[in-house]
Amino acid sequence: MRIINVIMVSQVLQNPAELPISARLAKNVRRHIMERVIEFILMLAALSAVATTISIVVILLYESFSFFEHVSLWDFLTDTEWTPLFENAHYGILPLVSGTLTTSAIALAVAIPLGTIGAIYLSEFASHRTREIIKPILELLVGVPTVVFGYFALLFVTPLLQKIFPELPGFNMLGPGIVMGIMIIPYISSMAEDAMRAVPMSMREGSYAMGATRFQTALRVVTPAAISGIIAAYILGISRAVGETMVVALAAGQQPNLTFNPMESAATITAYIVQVAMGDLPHGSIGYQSIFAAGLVLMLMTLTFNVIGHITRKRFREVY
Amino acid sequence: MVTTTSPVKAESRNLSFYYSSGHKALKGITMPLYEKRITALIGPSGCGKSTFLRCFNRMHDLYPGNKYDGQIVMYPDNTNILDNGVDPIEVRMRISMVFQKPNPFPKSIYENVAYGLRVRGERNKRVVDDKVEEALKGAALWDEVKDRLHDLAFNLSGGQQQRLCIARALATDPEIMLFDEPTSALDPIATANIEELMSELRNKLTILVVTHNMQQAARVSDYTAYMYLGELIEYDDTDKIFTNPSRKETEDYITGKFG
Amino acid sequence: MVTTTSPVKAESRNLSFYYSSGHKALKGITMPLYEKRITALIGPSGCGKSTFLRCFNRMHDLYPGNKYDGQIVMYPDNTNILDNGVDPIEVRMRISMVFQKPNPFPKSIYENVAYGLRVRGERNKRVVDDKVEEALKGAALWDEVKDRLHDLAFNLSGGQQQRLCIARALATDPEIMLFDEPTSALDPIATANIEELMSELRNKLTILVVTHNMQQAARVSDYTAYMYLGELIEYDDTDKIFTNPSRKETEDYITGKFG
Amino acid sequence: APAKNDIIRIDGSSTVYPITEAVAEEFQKAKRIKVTVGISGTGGGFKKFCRGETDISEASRPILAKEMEACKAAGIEFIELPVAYDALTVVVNPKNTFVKHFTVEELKKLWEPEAQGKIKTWKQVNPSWPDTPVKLFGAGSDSGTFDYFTEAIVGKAKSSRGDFTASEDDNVLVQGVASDIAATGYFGFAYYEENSKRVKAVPIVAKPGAPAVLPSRETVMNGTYQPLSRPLFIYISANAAKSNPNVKAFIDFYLANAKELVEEVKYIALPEHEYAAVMEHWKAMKVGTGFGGEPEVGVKITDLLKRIK
Amino acid sequence: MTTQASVLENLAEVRAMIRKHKRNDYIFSIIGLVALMIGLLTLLTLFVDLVVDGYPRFTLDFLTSYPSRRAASAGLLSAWVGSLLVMLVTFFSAVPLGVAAGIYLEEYAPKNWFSDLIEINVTNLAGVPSIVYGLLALGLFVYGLNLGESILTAGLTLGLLILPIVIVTTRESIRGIPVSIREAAYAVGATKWQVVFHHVLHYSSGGILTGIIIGMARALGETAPIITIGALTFIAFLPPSPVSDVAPFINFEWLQSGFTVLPIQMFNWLSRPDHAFHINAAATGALIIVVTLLMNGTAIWLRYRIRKNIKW
Ligand SMILES: Nc1ncnc2c1ncn2[C@@H]1O[C@H](COP(=O)(O)OP(=O)(O)OP(=O)(O)O)[C@@H](O)[C@H]1O
Ligand SMILES: Nc1ncnc2c1ncn2[C@@H]1O[C@H](COP(=O)(O)OP(=O)(O)OP(=O)(O)O)[C@@H](O)[C@H]1O
Ligand SMILES: [Mg+2]
Ligand SMILES: [Mg+2]
Ligand SMILES: O=P([O-])([O-])[O-]
Repeated sequence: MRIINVIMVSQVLQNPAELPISARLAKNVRRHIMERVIEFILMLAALSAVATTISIVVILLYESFSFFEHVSLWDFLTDTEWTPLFENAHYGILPLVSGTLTTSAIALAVAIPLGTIGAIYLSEFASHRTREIIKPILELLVGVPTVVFGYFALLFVTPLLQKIFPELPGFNMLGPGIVMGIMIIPYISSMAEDAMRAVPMSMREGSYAMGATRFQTALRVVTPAAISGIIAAYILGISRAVGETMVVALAAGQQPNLTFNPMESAATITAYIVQVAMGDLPHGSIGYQSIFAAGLVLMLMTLTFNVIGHITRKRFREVY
Repeated sequence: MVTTTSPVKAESRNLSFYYSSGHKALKGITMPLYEKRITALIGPSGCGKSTFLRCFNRMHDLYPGNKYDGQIVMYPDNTNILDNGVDPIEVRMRISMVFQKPNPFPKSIYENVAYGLRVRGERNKRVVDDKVEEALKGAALWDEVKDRLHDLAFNLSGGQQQRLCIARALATDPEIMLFDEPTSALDPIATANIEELMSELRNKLTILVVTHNMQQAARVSDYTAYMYLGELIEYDDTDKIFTNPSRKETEDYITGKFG
Repeated sequence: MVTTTSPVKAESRNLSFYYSSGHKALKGITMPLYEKRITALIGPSGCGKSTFLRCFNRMHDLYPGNKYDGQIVMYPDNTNILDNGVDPIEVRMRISMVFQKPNPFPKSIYENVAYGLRVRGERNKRVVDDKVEEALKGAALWDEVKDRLHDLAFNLSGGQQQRLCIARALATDPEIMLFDEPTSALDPIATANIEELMSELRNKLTILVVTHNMQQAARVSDYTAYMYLGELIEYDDTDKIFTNPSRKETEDYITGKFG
Repeated sequence: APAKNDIIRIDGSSTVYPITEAVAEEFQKAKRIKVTVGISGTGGGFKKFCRGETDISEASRPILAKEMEACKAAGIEFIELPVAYDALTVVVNPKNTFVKHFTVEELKKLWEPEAQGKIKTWKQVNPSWPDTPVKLFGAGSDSGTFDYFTEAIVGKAKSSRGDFTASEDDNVLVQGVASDIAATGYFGFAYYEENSKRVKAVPIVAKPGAPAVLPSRETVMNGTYQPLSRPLFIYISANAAKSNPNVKAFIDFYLANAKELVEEVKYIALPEHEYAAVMEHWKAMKVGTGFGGEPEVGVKITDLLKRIK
Repeated sequence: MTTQASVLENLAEVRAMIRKHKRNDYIFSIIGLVALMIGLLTLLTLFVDLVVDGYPRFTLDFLTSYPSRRAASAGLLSAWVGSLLVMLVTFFSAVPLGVAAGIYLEEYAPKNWFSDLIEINVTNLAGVPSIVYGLLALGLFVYGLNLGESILTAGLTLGLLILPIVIVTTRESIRGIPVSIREAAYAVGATKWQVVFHHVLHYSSGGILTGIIIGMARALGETAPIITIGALTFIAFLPPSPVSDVAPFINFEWLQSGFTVLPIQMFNWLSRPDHAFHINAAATGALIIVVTLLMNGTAIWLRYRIRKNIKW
């Protein structure tokens, strides 16, 4: 029965006009199957995203699991030294976390004010033309490879800073922090600007009608109204800073150092991973596993920030 | 306008329709479409005219969760086109549709008209050329575009675009053609053109048209159905509906007391 | 309703207005606003009522490319507020506005009302407290909100929000207050409240109100202007306009033959 | 990945890298045989070598017992060839005026594992030095330099404090010391020579009472720069050497041009007669190491070669 | 009763205040412009710095010679060929996958937990730091699948890295196509796949292309994940050619070849003690910037044009 159907169908495809009309209406099995197959293939492609996430999680967890067979979680979280590759091995992630947080904090100290001011300028002050010119240029900045920024931090910014602070060592967190900050200004300003532009015009008109200036309107009405969107921009900015690798690996020094002093050198989680990866750690050694444990911590940190950021942004979108 | 009686081309039988939201937008509608006649659907906004029209080419199948109940039977082959065994794609090849806003593809004029043939796998350039010309002539557009068949369709005026959409629908020799407020986005002159075109098409095929404009219904249609809240209140010869409706509701609507 | 004559508070003189698109939305309007009187603007949608109203606080300056032609003179100081030398901010401090849809700021009730004072640099908490209370009383909202001044303004009902916007506009002692269809987004009870409030405000300041609702114009205003296609067709005492308009167009509009 | 015959795969010491790179470059010009050279550090290189992933491993210290076991387990025999000398150079920032020389004792105090987290100022190392912080830059734990330095100074390979800036990339170390007044560090002589304006080499006192000696061509050759003089090696998979004519051709080329190229890249070449001995050793394809599986300090190459039978 | 005098007095006060407030406006707009310019100036400084340093190496030789121990004769040949080949793999892995996934999510996926799951996944992947992709590559491709430190591994890694970018831009440009166009196509009897292939994909191709270009530019500049899988070698030859003169004319041996790429070569030269190599590094940096900026610029320009041309 089914076979007959298929044959009939292929005839349909060849010569629709010659068939009785009611036969034409019958389900075209071959076409139907083709459509299903295509849908299935497309679904597999979409699943590749899930597969990637799963692979990342599985690999990080798997190697970290072996790592934590040697190292107690308590030591990992409380020890203040990170020297996994040396005689006197310590496995305290805190120095890497402190390096990560400090460089990120410096980056944000640069990017948040400048990014916010830039966003306010773009959304409330700039003319349409200016905006059309500046925004694409900012987008270009996002495209510059980070390794280039890394050398810029090391060979340009730090020497410049040393003119101001002669005590500053060649590897420090300040220089790369600042460069990273400049790198993420465009992210923050463009996302914060989107949030501000989503504030309805009626809100602005209400303020202007009261005799407010642009600055007053921007600061007292638009910014508060867009605040959750702006905060989401900050949070996603943090996540970027935390995950940035080459700039800190090149310019912050590579010594895990439990300090929050920006004038000192330190290693971040990301810097540790590349530094170790540059040598060759045998598969299965504790050093090899340690980069996955560090990667897991990094992943958890950025994931937290990303999730919070997306939730804030979503909530903010629902308001208007 | 109805001169002689004509066979029934299609018929909805106790047709109900539920949107995926659960909203019952059609409530047991039974209504014929006579062959080579124009049937108009009128009624206040939201009464279900478009919903009804779109059942005829199973457009609702595109959105998951929608549900038909009842039948639409096509003649002469007596097929219930809402049947699960019937392929909606085949239905759409027999029953074509023109939309409220002209929606040409961002392709050339030629490719727009040829699209239905391409979908059917027609490769023969001669056949396609002929069909395109025939359809454009049928849509009274040939003279205006014959020298620029490979221009982008977007460059046409609104009225021309709508006629192009009619040509696109015509090119596959449909048995029935559905129009959903085909002139509501057009200016009066373009509207008159389309109305004239519809009258001409009546010689070739069966037409079901939704319109907001009662004058239009009166002008072009042979039969008129008045719907309200998903129900068919009255169906009759157009002349009768507009001069002497049997139902009070219809009269109220026709005379503008309501709607 | 007009009891005694009163001095002119402001006057548009041969005022035309062009949107940046080039569209001429106002065509040479000359019209007075009498002090402590309510003037209503009526006319079909798109006739330029809002455009005219928004000239009075130079709202159009916010969008580049708009152009005024003619004058709006304020008394007693005889300033042409459309003059290039006059800062629009200064104009807005003297003439406040209430919008069609309530648009409170995402701040507390208190801060919404205090906004105008803050913008003026007022820091003294006592002064601000007093003004806020006075304005909320003036807007007949005090009793409803006095226990929750620091709640977010969004938590108020639509009608309360609109009265809050009125309080916000009142707090800075404006000389003229503009209302652009202030009740069109509100239910009948809230509308009645606002209308009553406007009648009370008449004792303190000059009001110009745009309304779609002719009954409202008849109820609240002393003078009514009928506009059509950017022109002022007729301006007169409200009673006269609604009982015995001198122009045929006005009568057609008032009686609903048109619009 | 399966090693392919048409490509000669080399990996290992960053110290030896410049020499091998120079040889590989010239060799490819002469012979059109493909060569890749990686930098994984001596230890990293041996790990790959003993997994059979490379044909030749560069090393700035002799192969360790552990690595020999790994090679043995994988059935890999090797030929050990010294190719140059190096002087591990201890440097400080040029602005540092108080360090005139380091004794081995002082270096040990500064670098031994016990110093970790404790020795933080110069004064703690030598009471006559100021009470200012000291910053350390040294080779990464995968590098032969690290192994050799710890062996020579602390007395046990790989035994070091861990709280210093450790990098396989010597330029990081140069950069670190050059830009930090508080810094001291160590790396190969060539890196010092290239950067002698940015960092200052410190003379080393080998034994109490011995003179302070600066690293240089002469002091290495005459054996006075102790204990930080060391030979540099390449290790060739015996299997590859026998079965792969390309590898054989490459090593022939290497040894024939070693002297010239070593000097060009600012390393210290072996004396003629030592190269001759090495060549002979290679011709004989003698497998095994002249060391007991641990870095040995201050051996003469000719003695070394004789140890392998 | 407002008298003229009181009004005027009041006005004078108000005017003074307004002047003060407007000064703030003015000051802020300058600060705002400066804040935005800082990024731009940085980029400019950086670029000028690289150009000035790298200037002596802006020669054709630089592009046609292999790396060398002599800085002055060292070149980028193996690096740019490596980059090109890696990008080829990246392109062929990320683009079909990403576009297909985007189409599935926009056109096919039912609105349920399953599509939500994929959706959340894609947004999160976009935020995963690139170094984590490096770890994924190390664990999965290098050791898990035993692909080694090859062009294939690097290309696949970068492919996964830019997958979210491709998916997101594909979805965005598909979303811009109005329902009416789809309905028009269905109404003449097109199947779902025909609608997707003839219309959706066709009309969104410009937007998708911008996403692809931006993604590829990102991949070109990525360094960290490639270091993680262990590039950084002296390579003075080219991988086997993908096309050959004997049948079957295409071979895939190059996929397994070792490689170096532009950012890695730059990194390598900068870790040389000899300053002459830093000049090479600067020249490489300038080249990378020019190429990535050109790519990004093209994408932005393309998007601008699409926005301008297509008005549904
Ligand atoms: N996708 C949908 N989901 C749920 N309900 C819908 C949907 N589309 C339409 N409806 C509802 O179904 C009813 C009929 O809608 P329909 O569009 O058929 O009305 P109509 O008569 O064509 O109106 P109009 O003249 O405004 O086009 C309305 O109440 C409408 O709100
Ligand atoms: N921003 C603008 N740019 C160009 N034209 C505009 C703009 N805003 C309004 N117009 C046009 O100006 C004319 C007057 O508009 P206006 O909003 O003043 O009308 P209105 O009488 O207030 O109408 P309604 O009662 O609908 O609010 C209309 O034709 C309108 O289309
Ligand atoms: Mg409809
Ligand atoms: Mg209006
Ligand atoms: O890189 P090394 O020579 O120190 O092993």
